[in-house]
Amino acid sequence: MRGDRIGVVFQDASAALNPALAVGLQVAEPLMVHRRLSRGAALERAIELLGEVGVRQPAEVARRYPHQLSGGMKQRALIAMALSCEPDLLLLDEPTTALDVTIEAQILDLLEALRSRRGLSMLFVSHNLGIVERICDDLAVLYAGRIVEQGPTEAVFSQPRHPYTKGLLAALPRVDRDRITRLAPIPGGLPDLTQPQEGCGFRPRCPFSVAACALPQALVSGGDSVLVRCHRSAELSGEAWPAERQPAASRRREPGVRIIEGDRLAKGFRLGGLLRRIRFERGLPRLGPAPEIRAVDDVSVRINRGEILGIVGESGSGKSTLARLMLRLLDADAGTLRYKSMPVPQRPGREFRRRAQIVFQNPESSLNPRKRVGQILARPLSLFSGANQGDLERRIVRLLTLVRLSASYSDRYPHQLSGGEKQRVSIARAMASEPEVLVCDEPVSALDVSVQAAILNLFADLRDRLGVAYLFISHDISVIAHLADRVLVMYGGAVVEEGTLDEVLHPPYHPYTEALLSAVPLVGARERASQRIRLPAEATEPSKGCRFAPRCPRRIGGLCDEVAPPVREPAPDHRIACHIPIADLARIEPVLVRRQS
Amino acid sequence: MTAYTLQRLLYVVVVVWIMSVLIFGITQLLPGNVAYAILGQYATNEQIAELERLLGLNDPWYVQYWRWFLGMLHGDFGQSIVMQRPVGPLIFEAFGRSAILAAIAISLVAAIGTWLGVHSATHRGKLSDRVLTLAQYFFIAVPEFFWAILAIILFAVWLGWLPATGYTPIGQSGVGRWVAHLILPVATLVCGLIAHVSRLTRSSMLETLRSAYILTARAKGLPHRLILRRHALPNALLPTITVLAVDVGILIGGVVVVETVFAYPGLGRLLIYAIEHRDIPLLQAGMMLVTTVYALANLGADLLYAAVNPRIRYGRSAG
Amino acid sequence: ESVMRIAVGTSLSTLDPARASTGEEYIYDNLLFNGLTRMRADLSIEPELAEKWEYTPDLKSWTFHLRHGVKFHNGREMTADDVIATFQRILDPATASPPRSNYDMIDKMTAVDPYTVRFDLKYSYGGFADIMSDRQVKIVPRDLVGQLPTHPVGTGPFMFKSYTPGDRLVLVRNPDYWEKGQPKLDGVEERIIPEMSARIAALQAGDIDVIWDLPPEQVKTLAQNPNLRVESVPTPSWDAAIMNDAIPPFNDVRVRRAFHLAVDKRDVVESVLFGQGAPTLSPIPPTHPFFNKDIPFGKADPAAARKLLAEAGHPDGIKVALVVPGGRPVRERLGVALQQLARPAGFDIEIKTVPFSQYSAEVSGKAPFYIDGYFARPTIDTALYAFYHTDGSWNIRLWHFSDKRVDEVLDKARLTGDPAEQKPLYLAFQKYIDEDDPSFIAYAVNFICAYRKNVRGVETHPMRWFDLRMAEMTP
Amino acid sequence: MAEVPDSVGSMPGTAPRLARLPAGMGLGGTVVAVFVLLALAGPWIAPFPFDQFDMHARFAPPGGAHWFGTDEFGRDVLSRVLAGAPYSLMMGFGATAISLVLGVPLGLAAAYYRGIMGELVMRAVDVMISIPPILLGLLILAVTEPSLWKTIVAVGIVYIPIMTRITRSVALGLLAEEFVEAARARGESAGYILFREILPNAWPPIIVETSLRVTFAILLGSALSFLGLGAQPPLSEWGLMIAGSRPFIDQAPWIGLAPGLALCVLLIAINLLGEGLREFLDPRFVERG
Ligand SMILES: Nc1ncnc2c1ncn2[C@@H]1O[C@H](COP(=O)(O)OP(=O)(O)OP(=O)(O)O)[C@@H](O)[C@H]1O
Ligand SMILES: Nc1ncnc2c1ncn2[C@@H]1O[C@H](COP(=O)(O)OP(=O)(O)OP(=O)(O)O)[C@@H](O)[C@H]1O
Ligand SMILES: [Mg+2]
Ligand SMILES: [Mg+2]
Repeated sequence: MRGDRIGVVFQDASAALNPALAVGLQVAEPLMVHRRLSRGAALERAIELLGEVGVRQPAEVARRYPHQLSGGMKQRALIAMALSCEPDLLLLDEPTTALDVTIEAQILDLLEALRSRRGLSMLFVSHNLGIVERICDDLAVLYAGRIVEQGPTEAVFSQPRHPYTKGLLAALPRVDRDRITRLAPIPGGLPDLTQPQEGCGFRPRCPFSVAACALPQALVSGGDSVLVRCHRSAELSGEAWPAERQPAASRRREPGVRIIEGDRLAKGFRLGGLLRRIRFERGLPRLGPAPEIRAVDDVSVRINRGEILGIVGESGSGKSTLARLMLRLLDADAGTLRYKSMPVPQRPGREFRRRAQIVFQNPESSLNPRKRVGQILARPLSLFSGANQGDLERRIVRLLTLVRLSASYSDRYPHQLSGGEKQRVSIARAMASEPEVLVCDEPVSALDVSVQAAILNLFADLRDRLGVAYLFISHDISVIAHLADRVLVMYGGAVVEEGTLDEVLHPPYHPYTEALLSAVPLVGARERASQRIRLPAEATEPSKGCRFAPRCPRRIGGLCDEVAPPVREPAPDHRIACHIPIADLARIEPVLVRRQS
Repeated sequence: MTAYTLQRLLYVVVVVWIMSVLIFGITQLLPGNVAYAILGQYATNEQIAELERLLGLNDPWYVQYWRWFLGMLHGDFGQSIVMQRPVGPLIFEAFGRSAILAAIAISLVAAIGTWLGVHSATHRGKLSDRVLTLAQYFFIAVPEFFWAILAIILFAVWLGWLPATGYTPIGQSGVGRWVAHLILPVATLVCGLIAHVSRLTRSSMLETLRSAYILTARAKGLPHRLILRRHALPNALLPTITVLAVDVGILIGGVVVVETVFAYPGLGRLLIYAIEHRDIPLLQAGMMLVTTVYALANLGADLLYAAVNPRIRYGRSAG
Repeated sequence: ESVMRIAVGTSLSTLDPARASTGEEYIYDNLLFNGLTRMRADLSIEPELAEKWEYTPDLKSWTFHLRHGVKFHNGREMTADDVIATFQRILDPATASPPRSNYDMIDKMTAVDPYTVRFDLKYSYGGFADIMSDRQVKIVPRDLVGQLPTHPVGTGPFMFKSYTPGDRLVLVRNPDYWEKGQPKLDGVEERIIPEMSARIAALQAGDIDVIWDLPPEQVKTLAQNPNLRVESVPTPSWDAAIMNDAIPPFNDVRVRRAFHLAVDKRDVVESVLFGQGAPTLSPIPPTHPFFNKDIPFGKADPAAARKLLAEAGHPDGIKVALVVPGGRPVRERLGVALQQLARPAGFDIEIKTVPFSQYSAEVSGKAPFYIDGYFARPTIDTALYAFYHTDGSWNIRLWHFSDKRVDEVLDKARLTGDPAEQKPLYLAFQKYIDEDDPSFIAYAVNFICAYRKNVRGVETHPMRWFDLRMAEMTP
Repeated sequence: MAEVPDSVGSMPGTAPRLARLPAGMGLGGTVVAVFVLLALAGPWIAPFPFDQFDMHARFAPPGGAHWFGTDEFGRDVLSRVLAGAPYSLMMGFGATAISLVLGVPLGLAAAYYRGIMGELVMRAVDVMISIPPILLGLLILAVTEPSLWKTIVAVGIVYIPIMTRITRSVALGLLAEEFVEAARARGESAGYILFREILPNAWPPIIVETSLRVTFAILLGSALSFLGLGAQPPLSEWGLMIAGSRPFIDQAPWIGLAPGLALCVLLIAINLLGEGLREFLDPRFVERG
């Protein structure tokens, strides 16, 4: 039955494909085993299948090896493999988590098409509520190994019945709603699954819990064909998840005080060493030019005190490189960096190192696993302010309090912390030197929604209370929309659009911004489907003109390929680099439909 | 692939060249005066000085290096100081015999070692795995000279099945005797190596079996044997290939003990002779040969690696 | 095909007899070449390439008459010119022939006719015909000297076929050998088997026929094997703990005497040689008629030794380093045994092993205290003069000993060829040596070979080579 | 070494690590510990001085006063094996320590300075690795007269390149981690980053390699002794004892068998310990179904 009637698509396509075998063979294998096709016939069918899942030049791709395919192609190949024996059921375990938003959107389209064309059933596992809302008919919410709520997606989303579901939705930053200042995180963490659980597993974290929650809970009907595992679901039906009690600090804004400024920064990466540059022409070795990637090309960044500058862009667009350039963690090829109007030298001094800090994406790798939290925090403290022992301990506690961790965490090792806690520690570490600029490189993308909410709140607090300025990188538009004052949209190492949050989220915008916004699966944006914009797979030939031209759905002709686009300013400090006149861009229908919450 | 091969080949050339500098340097460090070694303990100082001048030993080291290096390029490896015969034939004959031993041994190690490793991995925790593990530890732990002597006493003296020592060329007294002479040295050599390789294969196989693509292959409903053969093995063998390449180098020049006990006239013993007798030209040429073979074995491993693992052709840096 | 396979331990470094310096090379020399004279197993001299010889009464001019019709392996006849060329090579320092100094006395060589050579000596020398039998002075073809290292040609009973260093040296029967009907074997192989246990195994398994130089510890076990024959013969070869008499601590004769008192040489022979040898005073072996039987070997007397040491200024004993040749088990054992046996007398000996191959370059004549040994030499004079005469070539390297009385008797003894006259002189020599103890000559060691039973017609030769002209292998 | 967290229960995925200590590791560790103890206590518990001759009891078979028999000089084999233990242990651990002390910093530096300097180091390492260990050892020993400590140093030097290579590959991975970048954002020096941030994390694979190296070092050391370049008599280093016992393998096999067995047991124990350590320290070996 396995592989025959049921197809499986795993989370990480690059790990799920065998690196040593050609893709075509891997797709063909189930056919050879279950359908007893000959190798040739199976390969032919595999090519058809690859075509069917939207792979261009399937015959060519079938001969390639996994490492030669992009993430989206790999995921398609994996789906083709799962489909090969025409199964009745497709199991999908986070099939898009490892992918970029634009690629993710393509895969979701494909799955939808397959469903309607083949009448497939799918079991779709995901933690991305936007995707779930978009693609699923029915939904089951799991908590600590048990289904806590189950029913039609619409019904669950419009009226969550289980407290956990309520919490999840409340913690979600949403573009489609008016900006709320604070998100509502779910406190605490998963229970210890090694202990048998009697009653409701969510009890310790539930704001509505009562004594009876400790009794075993049954899955009961909650109306609208929704099943819910909560004895209080009925009485709580009107009850919303409580907002954080702590009031948002009043925001300190000092507009116009520029804290850090990068001017026309550029960075290219040479690929490979000397040996890799050797090419053979008619058997003779030649030293070719080093192939170079222009990771950041002529980008200017200005951040004011107390301002959050958001940077969005697809994977590989140069966001991280820009972040490192802003901190002089990489040497720029060109451009200048000024901190408080003073140029920052190649080897920055203590003051810059102290006042400009960074928080990374991955909480697992950003803390040294061999050091206790206390040690991790003590280092910047003693390095920059030479605090004595007693002083040090006090200040560590203060830092921990700042990120809402208790003093006892000081003795823990990173592996004893949850992802959110780790991320808080690395924020505390960055805060230890009292920075004025904090660069955050995807600081929340590895976290689940409730932890993410807590961290986002923390960032907002720090900004408001201490006037910290942020360079905030994320590929999640909702997060940016929640937090940022201004947004920079990057494509292919360059800025295609820049402006305030509202300006960027609404027309006129750059066609790439439009595509990005329309690709983001957003909770409560189901009806958007009709206008979804899909970008073709990455271009092979770089364009001499606009970088985005080869993939641009609104390309206006040869001009785009030949001439670098002009930078237009529809409003002061709102810049769009595009050949299309602003007036035309302004006429584009907005992709985000705001609902009143 | 051709470009990749040529690149790697170029790399080998560079490495071999660096080796030549290093080897020349190392051998220059050896104490003992070459002229003294030639003339013996009765030579007068004048004679030694005269010979040093004739041999060009007073030239700066880079001149000497260059002379030596050019000579090697022309196939002239110099004259053995002690044996007073050309180094070239000496080295290459010994190398030929070592190569036979190494080729047989490495084939056996590759075949048996990987087979046992895969077996252990797929039978993890079962009796056969435990027995194999114990045997592997044992064979890694017992020094080979111990085996060698034991094997001679058992098979040559008590049982009389095999010749105790020595070597016969294949043409001279037939294939049978040629094989008979090789059995004991090969057996002694491969015991430890097989144990090592099979442990390595076992652990990399276990790791591969845990990977996501094996899970995918299972989900596809492929039969167990096919999963092992087509999906797991090629990936699991990658670390093994690297280790086998190192073993080739060791087998060519580093099996001194086995060569000594079995009186097998291989390169290792010749090199020991050269070290002991301070026969610098012999030593230099021999070490060049050994390191070149090692570099080539590594090249072979790299190419095999690339053939098995298409990532390598693009993904890996020169280190 | 009767081919005798002789197992030896190390590769031959040179095929040039003039440069030979190891037992493995001597075996080969004696099979491929001839000397003017030949030494028999009883150490007496008989004619070889020289049919007969005569000397002037002053022992200064020696004339050798060569055998007619002796051909080199390439067919050319050996003549007086070859003999002269051979000795010119030996005397040329560039040849680096080890015994060159033994032939220093040659003043002039003349080819009287193609079959007669006359040697004129610088001083009288009675043992000149004897030293013509030595291992390096083999007659080589004057025109083919250049190919000696790779394809040697001689006049001997066997001819060179091939040599693979590390493996074997193959010799084949010389069909035109000048001693008619000899040799009987079709060939001889020297098999190089470095590992002694492998050599023994190979002999037991019948892969080889002879083990040359069997270690003494093996005699007992191998002698019990019905297929084998073990022969152990006394030889004039000796091992010693060599002391440098010129530098501390052994420049003090009391320290040297203390060491002799501390160690009972009979214990040394037993522990080191398993009885396969005999204590001796000097390089004159106990089996030799000149050996001085009147000088007793005393029991170890640690108390007396301590007292002497204290007198010499070492009341708390003395700490010395003893260098021992690595890879020579017997001599290594000698080092360990001396270390242990001399300890009660206050000698704290630290052993340092140096590979034997590095010995001549790094130890011999350099270390103040080390184990070494010397092969038998063709005459008592060559065995003693170089070692004990004040100007002796070995003396000035090894122990820097000088005693007028000794010089006198040694000089006197070489002026006569008559044993009757020599004997009292050498007996006196041993007496003087015993008083001065220039060095610790531990023992004269037996030479032991093991043969498979079917090997016939070989005498185990005290000079550690083989005379295989009459050897046969019965099936 | 891995600290065992004090309060681990609450965190999923950090189940007490001690609980899954591989069984072999305990056994291996115990045996190694026993050997170390015996090596330390040797002089007190040995029934005879290790170098004492007894010409009347040569080649005495095991039993009676001499549990493991006597050798060619009538020396007590048990006492000699005991006296030899420190040398074999020193050979294994001393040589490995040398290769650690020199190889690890070199590997760290080669990973950090990836330019021409790192490249040079790694090419030199390639060359060194391409010389068979025993040849390299002999070559190093040929420069001086042999003694035990020189052999230890030589074996240590032989294994430096391997340590360098392993450290470098581990460090290369770690240098890409974000906590390193965080350190650079603080303006930390190369020394601090390498020794305070990288090294503590690089230990597990290095420790695992170290345990393997100990085995190979002891074997190489005994092979060098076999070739006459190791410990000096009358020391009873096991390799030397085995080598010296060869002539008597017929008449008195126990002379070689006793140190041979001791060596074998020690090496198996070290291997068990090493492989156990690997499973214990290497997160990839955590069971996942
Ligand atoms: N050290 C490097 N060497 C070579 N190329 C690099 C290096 N760092 C980044 N690049 C390349 O530069 C480009 C921009 O990379 P960068 O990491 O800045 O992208 P990003 O926008 O942060 O992507 P992501 O969202 O995946 O983090 C990519 O094509 C990347 O492959
Ligand atoms: N093989 C295993 N051995 C031990 N524990 C496991 C194993 N697989 C999963 N778990 C544990 O079971 C729990 C549920 O795991 P599961 O992988 O189903 O989570 P998930 O909901 O898919 O999470 P994610 O969103 O991170 O993929 C986790 O606590 C996990 O640590
Ligand atoms: Mg999962
Ligand atoms: Mg990034």
